[in-house]
Amino acid sequence: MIPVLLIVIPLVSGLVGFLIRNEKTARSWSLFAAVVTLFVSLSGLILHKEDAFLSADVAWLPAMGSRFSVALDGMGQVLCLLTAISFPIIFIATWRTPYKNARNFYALMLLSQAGLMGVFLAMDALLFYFFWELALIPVYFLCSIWGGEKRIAASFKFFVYTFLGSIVMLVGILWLYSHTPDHSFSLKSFYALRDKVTGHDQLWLFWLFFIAFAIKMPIFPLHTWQPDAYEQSPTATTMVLSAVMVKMGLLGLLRWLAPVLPLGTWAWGDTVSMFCIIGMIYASLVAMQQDDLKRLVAYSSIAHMGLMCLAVFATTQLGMQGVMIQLFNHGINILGLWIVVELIERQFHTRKMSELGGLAQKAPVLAILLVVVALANVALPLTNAFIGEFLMFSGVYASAVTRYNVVFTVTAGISIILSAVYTLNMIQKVFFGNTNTLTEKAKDLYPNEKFVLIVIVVLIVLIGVYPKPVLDLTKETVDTLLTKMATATK
Amino acid sequence: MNAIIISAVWGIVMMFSGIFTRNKTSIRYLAIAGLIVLFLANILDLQGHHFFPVHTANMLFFDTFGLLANAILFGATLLYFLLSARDIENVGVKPTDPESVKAGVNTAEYFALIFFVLCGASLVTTFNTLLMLFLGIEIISIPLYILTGSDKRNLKSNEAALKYFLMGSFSTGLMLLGIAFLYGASSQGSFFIDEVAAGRAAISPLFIVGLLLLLVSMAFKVSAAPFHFWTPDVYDGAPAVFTSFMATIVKAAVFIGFIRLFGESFGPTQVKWQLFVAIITAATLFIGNLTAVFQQSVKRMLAYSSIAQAGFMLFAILSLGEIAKQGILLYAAAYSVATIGIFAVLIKMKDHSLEGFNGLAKHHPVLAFTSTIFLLSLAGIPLTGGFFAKYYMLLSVVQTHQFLWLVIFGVICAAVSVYYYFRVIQAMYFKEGEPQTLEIPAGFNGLLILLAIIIILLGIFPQWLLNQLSDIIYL
Amino acid sequence: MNNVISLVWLIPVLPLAGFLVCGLLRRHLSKSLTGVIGSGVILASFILSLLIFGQVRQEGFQAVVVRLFDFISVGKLSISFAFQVDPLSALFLLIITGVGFLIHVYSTAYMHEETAPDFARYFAYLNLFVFSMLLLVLGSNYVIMFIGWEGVGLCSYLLIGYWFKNIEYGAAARKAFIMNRIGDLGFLIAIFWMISQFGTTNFIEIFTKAAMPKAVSTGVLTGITLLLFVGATGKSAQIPLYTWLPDAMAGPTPVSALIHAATMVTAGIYMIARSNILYTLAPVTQTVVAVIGLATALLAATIALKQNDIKKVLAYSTVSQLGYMFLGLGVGAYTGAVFHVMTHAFFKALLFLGAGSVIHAMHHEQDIRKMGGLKKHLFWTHLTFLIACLAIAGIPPFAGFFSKDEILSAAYEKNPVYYAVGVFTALLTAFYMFRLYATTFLGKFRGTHEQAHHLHESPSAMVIPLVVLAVLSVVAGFVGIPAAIAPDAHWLGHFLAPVFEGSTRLHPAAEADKKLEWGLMGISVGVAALGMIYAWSRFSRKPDLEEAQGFGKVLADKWYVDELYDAIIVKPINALGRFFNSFVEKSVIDGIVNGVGRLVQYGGRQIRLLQSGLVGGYVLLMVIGILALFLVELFTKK
Amino acid sequence: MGTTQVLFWFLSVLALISAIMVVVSKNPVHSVLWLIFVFFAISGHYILLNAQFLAIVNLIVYAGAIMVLFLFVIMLMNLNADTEPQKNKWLKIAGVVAGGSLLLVLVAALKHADMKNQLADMGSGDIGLIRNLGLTLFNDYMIPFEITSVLFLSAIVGAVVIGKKD
Amino acid sequence: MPINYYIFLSVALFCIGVSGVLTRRNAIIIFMCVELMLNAVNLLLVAFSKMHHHAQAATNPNAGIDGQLFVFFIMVVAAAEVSVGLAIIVMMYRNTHSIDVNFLNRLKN
Repeated sequence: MIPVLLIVIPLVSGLVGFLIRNEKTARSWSLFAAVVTLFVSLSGLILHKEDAFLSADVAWLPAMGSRFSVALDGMGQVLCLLTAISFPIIFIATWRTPYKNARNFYALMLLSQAGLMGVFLAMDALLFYFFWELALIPVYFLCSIWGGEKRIAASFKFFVYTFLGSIVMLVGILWLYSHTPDHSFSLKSFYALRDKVTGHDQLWLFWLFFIAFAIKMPIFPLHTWQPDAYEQSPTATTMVLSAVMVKMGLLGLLRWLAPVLPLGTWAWGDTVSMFCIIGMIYASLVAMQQDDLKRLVAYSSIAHMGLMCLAVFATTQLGMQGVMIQLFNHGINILGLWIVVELIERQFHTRKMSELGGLAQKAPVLAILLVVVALANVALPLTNAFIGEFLMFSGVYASAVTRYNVVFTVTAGISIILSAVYTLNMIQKVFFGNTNTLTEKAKDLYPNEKFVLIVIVVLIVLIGVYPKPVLDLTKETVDTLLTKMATATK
Repeated sequence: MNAIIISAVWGIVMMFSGIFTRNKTSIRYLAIAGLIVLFLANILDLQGHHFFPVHTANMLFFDTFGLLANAILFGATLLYFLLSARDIENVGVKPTDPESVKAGVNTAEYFALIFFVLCGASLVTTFNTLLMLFLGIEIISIPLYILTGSDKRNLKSNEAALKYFLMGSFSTGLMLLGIAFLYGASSQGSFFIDEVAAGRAAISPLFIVGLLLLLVSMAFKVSAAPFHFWTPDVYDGAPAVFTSFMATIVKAAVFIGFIRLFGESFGPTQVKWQLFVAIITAATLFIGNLTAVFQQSVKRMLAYSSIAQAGFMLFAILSLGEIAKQGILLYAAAYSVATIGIFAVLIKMKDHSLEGFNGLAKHHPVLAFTSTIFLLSLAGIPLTGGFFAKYYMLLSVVQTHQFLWLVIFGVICAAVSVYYYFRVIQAMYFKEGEPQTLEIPAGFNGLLILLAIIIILLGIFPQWLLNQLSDIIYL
Repeated sequence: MNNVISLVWLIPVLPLAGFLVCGLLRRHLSKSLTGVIGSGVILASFILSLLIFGQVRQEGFQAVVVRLFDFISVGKLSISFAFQVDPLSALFLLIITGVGFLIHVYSTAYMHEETAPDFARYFAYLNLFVFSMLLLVLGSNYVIMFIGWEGVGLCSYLLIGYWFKNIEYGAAARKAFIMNRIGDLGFLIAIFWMISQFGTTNFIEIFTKAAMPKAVSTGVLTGITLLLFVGATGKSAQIPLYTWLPDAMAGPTPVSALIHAATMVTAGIYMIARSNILYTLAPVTQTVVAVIGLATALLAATIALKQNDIKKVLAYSTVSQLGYMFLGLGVGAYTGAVFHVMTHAFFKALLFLGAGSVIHAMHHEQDIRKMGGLKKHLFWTHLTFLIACLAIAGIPPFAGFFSKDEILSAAYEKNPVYYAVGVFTALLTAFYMFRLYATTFLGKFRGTHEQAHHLHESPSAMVIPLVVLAVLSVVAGFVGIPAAIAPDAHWLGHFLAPVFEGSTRLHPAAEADKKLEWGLMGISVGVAALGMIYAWSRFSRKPDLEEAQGFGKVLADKWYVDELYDAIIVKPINALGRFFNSFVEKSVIDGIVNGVGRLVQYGGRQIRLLQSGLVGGYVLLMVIGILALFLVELFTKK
Repeated sequence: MGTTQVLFWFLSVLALISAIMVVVSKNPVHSVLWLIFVFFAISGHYILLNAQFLAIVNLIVYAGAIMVLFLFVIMLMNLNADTEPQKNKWLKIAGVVAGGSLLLVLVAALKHADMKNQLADMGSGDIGLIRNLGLTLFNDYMIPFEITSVLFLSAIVGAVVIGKKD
Repeated sequence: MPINYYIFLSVALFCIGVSGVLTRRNAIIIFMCVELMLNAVNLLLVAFSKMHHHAQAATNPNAGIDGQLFVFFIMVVAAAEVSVGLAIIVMMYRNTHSIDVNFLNRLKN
């Protein structure tokens, strides 16, 4: 029941949103819908923990062996919660940003939320693919209509990139489907295939899936759509893209690839890990050179996602748990960064760090909140990201599936240092130093912005200090995942 | 049989209607009425009510597959008539001549020809001998030559008609040579499709030659590369309203015939020709998609896109399974509806180039929105019928566990296709401009929305069509 | 009795509360209220620490672990948020809260020029620092320690960059943070290694497992300890990661006193002392630690010789003294090292606070060449500063003498070369400290008239901490009287013995040769006195005011180490980044992506040409197509 | 070599030469005339094969009606050799080469056909007689026969639509 | 007569027709060449028809008759095509005063 609601509420309210004439009403309506979704998600987390509430299964395309099957497992809970939290935060944070044709804007945002929820909830490969694309289309329109100067090219690059990846994945899904004995797309049938698909087939099938996920995450060298898309999108959309959408890739990896093709995952682990690490270092180095705030955050996100992917391939309990919790943390943290970027851009109409400076004098609250978020970005202890990165790194170090675990840990660890370099640089250039003519008249936060940033900071600290609830939530998922991945490697 | 006879008769009725009335509206309504009758008669046929118990000497075989295909074709034609019948009346009209504006030029004849084409199409979907296939294709082709050239003062239309005619008759020659060889190879000396490939014939070189020639000529008719060259020119030169018809209903009909021919007669010898179909498919996908990328005229782009779509439909020929048969019907339906829709919009545009679409979303949101749905469907994005169409095609090949390279190549081409379809969307939504349109009649928007809804329904519940289709699993 | 100990969580929580109150309400608190809250919470912690210290001192005390909650619990790995109370942590608690409290009090006066919100911000940072530092020493496992470890780094960053309008200060802060991070990476990897080796991060479990014979190979231990040491070099400013500390003097002077002298920089020593058993089991690491420590001590001392900024001299002296402590750790004199931490905390804090008082009086002038003759104007400051100088120079009976002597004698036992270098460094120390003293306080005043006019002793809130610390600098040494003077009088040694029990069992301290000890003591005192007297006599009359020349310039320019790092690390990395950003990213990766797009377009344009518009051409192509198919047929048949 | 053989070769050679002449003649009228020769030769073959009905129909429909129509159109347009501009020489060569290659390839593909023992009945068998054909045509081939009327109707309509001057 | 001769004769005629289509620019002549191709097919069909008759006459007196009937239909279709084709050519001639197929090449690329 709850999963269905999570998809249907944003979907329906988004469609209704198209019809609302008044801009303000549309805004409020979307916020209302997003908050309702959040409550539904929370109720799934707290009140209704029975399976009956957490899954739904309806006949959809019986002749094709596909069902409308959705369920909330631990990972799903985490990601749905992230999605559900993100959207109200985004709506509140951008409350003052004027969008022409706001109703369409908000309606499309809600549609993308529905798509994202669907991706996180789908337990049927075809349904998964459906939502995968459904989440993409609204975002494409959002970028292309409300984006920056080069929006058409950037969003199109993004679209073609991800579409290509996903359609290649479709081939993989079809291949697996055609090998299921019961001709079914259900996750269970796919898991049952594990021993039937030979190692040789897994070797190439792996890439059919992984490319789609790698593009989404993105993993070096398939990342070039990302900085452009982030830069050109309206920030609200960028938030969706980077906070939630990139998680689709990881979810795909964790739910649809690693347990389904464990041999392939195992065999290509080192190769992929290598790309992840190159990407981490590379993106960090490139981030150091950026002057545009959005691009900086974009590259930093690439580095972080690289680590998460690396941890998945380490196949250890520690690492997986780290990934699970980081799924949430990364979303929250980057959301905070984007909100700050959005506020700066709205006030000064520039994102160039070189044109800013001295904001800490004029907007101390913003500065403090940003510093906390930035510290979470560099994974300082007692922030949420530390928990995730600590677990992931220790997972990589303890990995038994690769011989290069130490090398991986150490080289990937360099990015910890580099992340400090560019993050502190950003703080320095934007907030410290003296004001200039542009930042002279800077204003501090409005209450709504303060509210969302405080929520984010509270979440950052709360999870950083007491991560147990989140860890417990995904414990079961991790255990099943590891069993699925492990039995085949023997 | 219902469909064949009624369509032929109604064609004659339409032919004569021009004598009795000069009022083009009544002619139009007559045509639409005829089509409804045709559609219903075909549905009745499907349910076992045969109006004309004619002795066919087994030359036609009315199975569910063929009749369903007919239903789809007629349904699509109905939508086509509803949307574009008014534009048929305007073909060849001289704006300076009030008489022709009022009554249209040859309106009745155009409708008659379309009915004849439908008659040919129903032959092609239900043939059981090569003779009927040949006749059906000719009955389709000859009216099309004329419809292509119907805008007589337009040199482009002239040129298109001439090219189409010359190349069409050339391909007829190839087809006949192929049929002759198959006849020579058959053991019994028969043209029945289940006999031509029986017994020792299958190993005879005559058979191979005949099969190849037949493949080539069918490939020509469905505009598969490298036999597609007529398509862009003809689609571009013909009046847009007829291009719409040619690119959708006619093409779908020929595909049904194609799969029928190869499924029934050459199914057992699949291994011998699969490679050729694979090559043709790859070439079609490649050329269609790549050439469409650079087109500046939307009309011509759609022509190339129809080649690219044919490439996908060829997957069904390649795999020839139950899935393929279901898929080709679904493809025919989804593709036809989307293309009819996008052409209906295109006809209303004064400027057929890409720039002509700039800023359409602002001035005509319904046109832009529905066009977007149609284009998304053509690109094969989920939630539209086009997705399941492509899905079936891919699945049918994947299930053969062969030609995976072709599937991958196909999906890459599909990604390329996104490029040119989205250029139109980009023009409509993200660019500024003052698009010039013709007068948009009342109800037109509603019909477009209806089409869009059909597309989306097909994209969410292909089941209602597939439920029908699942009956033909064991043909 | 455990009631007090179970309240140990209050010790860090109080400063945290202070941080939250000061930080959140900074716009609403008056300066005096802020000062009271900020110092009060530390005082409360100090009192609690005293109580706990009282408990720990009792005979037969066993280390107590107070578990608060599960921090990270994944599978078999369980990391709890727990505090460990034992002699070592109790001692550090005292130092941190005690010195911390004094510095807070001092700060209320020193920072009074700031606006109220900034003032509150300062105290919030300071409280946060104390909180982190307390976490660091209280943590019962490496992860909690690491939390504190990074926390102090953060606070250091915030406080160095406290005056954020100044970009250079910001750069110094960043440098400190990043260099610390490099060390932290080593620490982190060590933790990962320990997790995979021992499956836990708890001190007690790890030390027990490591101490079991043949449980863990020496190689593994060497690796882990070396990595931990990398962390220590970052935090405690040792070669090669020491260059941030002198730059860190950009922060307010009390901060330098607290963080960059008394407490944070000793975290590395604390960590190694805490892990002493691991180090004892890894002799190679011990040697490395000793050598690095000694080298740092010497290098920093040489640089200090030619510095003219009062705080810079003190900063290099801190680096140098830290080197001593590492030497002590490296030669196995853990008690000595901790002893030196304590005494150093007192006298170095005193030195910095004194310097702060001077700077305060001089209106933010830090160049000693523009001072001189301050003795007359700043009585208390001068007096306490002199005491501190004597203490650091190792003149008996001041505190520094005892602790330094303990380290040096242990070094002699290990290797006389260590001793020789150590003594030479002591000479340099005495020399530069008294150069500083003489230039600042003796001779004539060399500042401007205006400065001369305003010269005055600091307010009592600043003087009282100076006096308290001066007293401590005098008496603190008596807790560790060497056996040569009075057998069994080493109270600190007894107190800490349970902590180092494992190590001493492996390497029992050799029976000290009294004669030798006296001899060594004599040499070091003599050398120190020599340096002191020489410097005093030389600089009180004719201060060293010219720009350094020749070798002196090399020293004044800090051996060009910063320039070296810039050339071999910073610049190449930046160049690499630029290369990636402007070439690889745009031309290679994006180039390939766009290239594919362009290739498709180009292909489209070329293939379009096939569509020549000529029927003959079309038919020809069709026929060629047919020919191709037939050829395929003919060739595949065979 | 019997008479039929002689006739076969004669007619074959005649057909081939005439066909080539159709292609190479500059003057369209000549082409038409050569084409008529081909039709005659082919009709001769039909007779040899005892397909009298087809032979007659071929002459009447093709040589008689269709060719006259062609000739009529050509005359109407007043075409002669000069009206056709010279086609690109290379394209021409390419055309001939392509046609020749097609022949080669087809022959190559067919030469393995084991048809040596398959004979085309000559002079015997009466399936080609009008009576037999007619009987089959109006029984089994009723449907296609009727269907062709649709074809003709559409052709008529088409010719009217296209040919009408308006 | 062995069927091979007929096959090769027909194929040769067919290919001559194809060459004609390829080499000529006059629409009418191209069309005539297509007619030539159709005739080649007709001949082949009749030959095959007699071949089948020869093979099966014993069992089925009407064997092979389908081929000849097919030829009949081809002739019918050809006649229809000619009427339409010539109409198109005439229409083009009326508009452009040329029947050169390359004269009209507005539609390309």
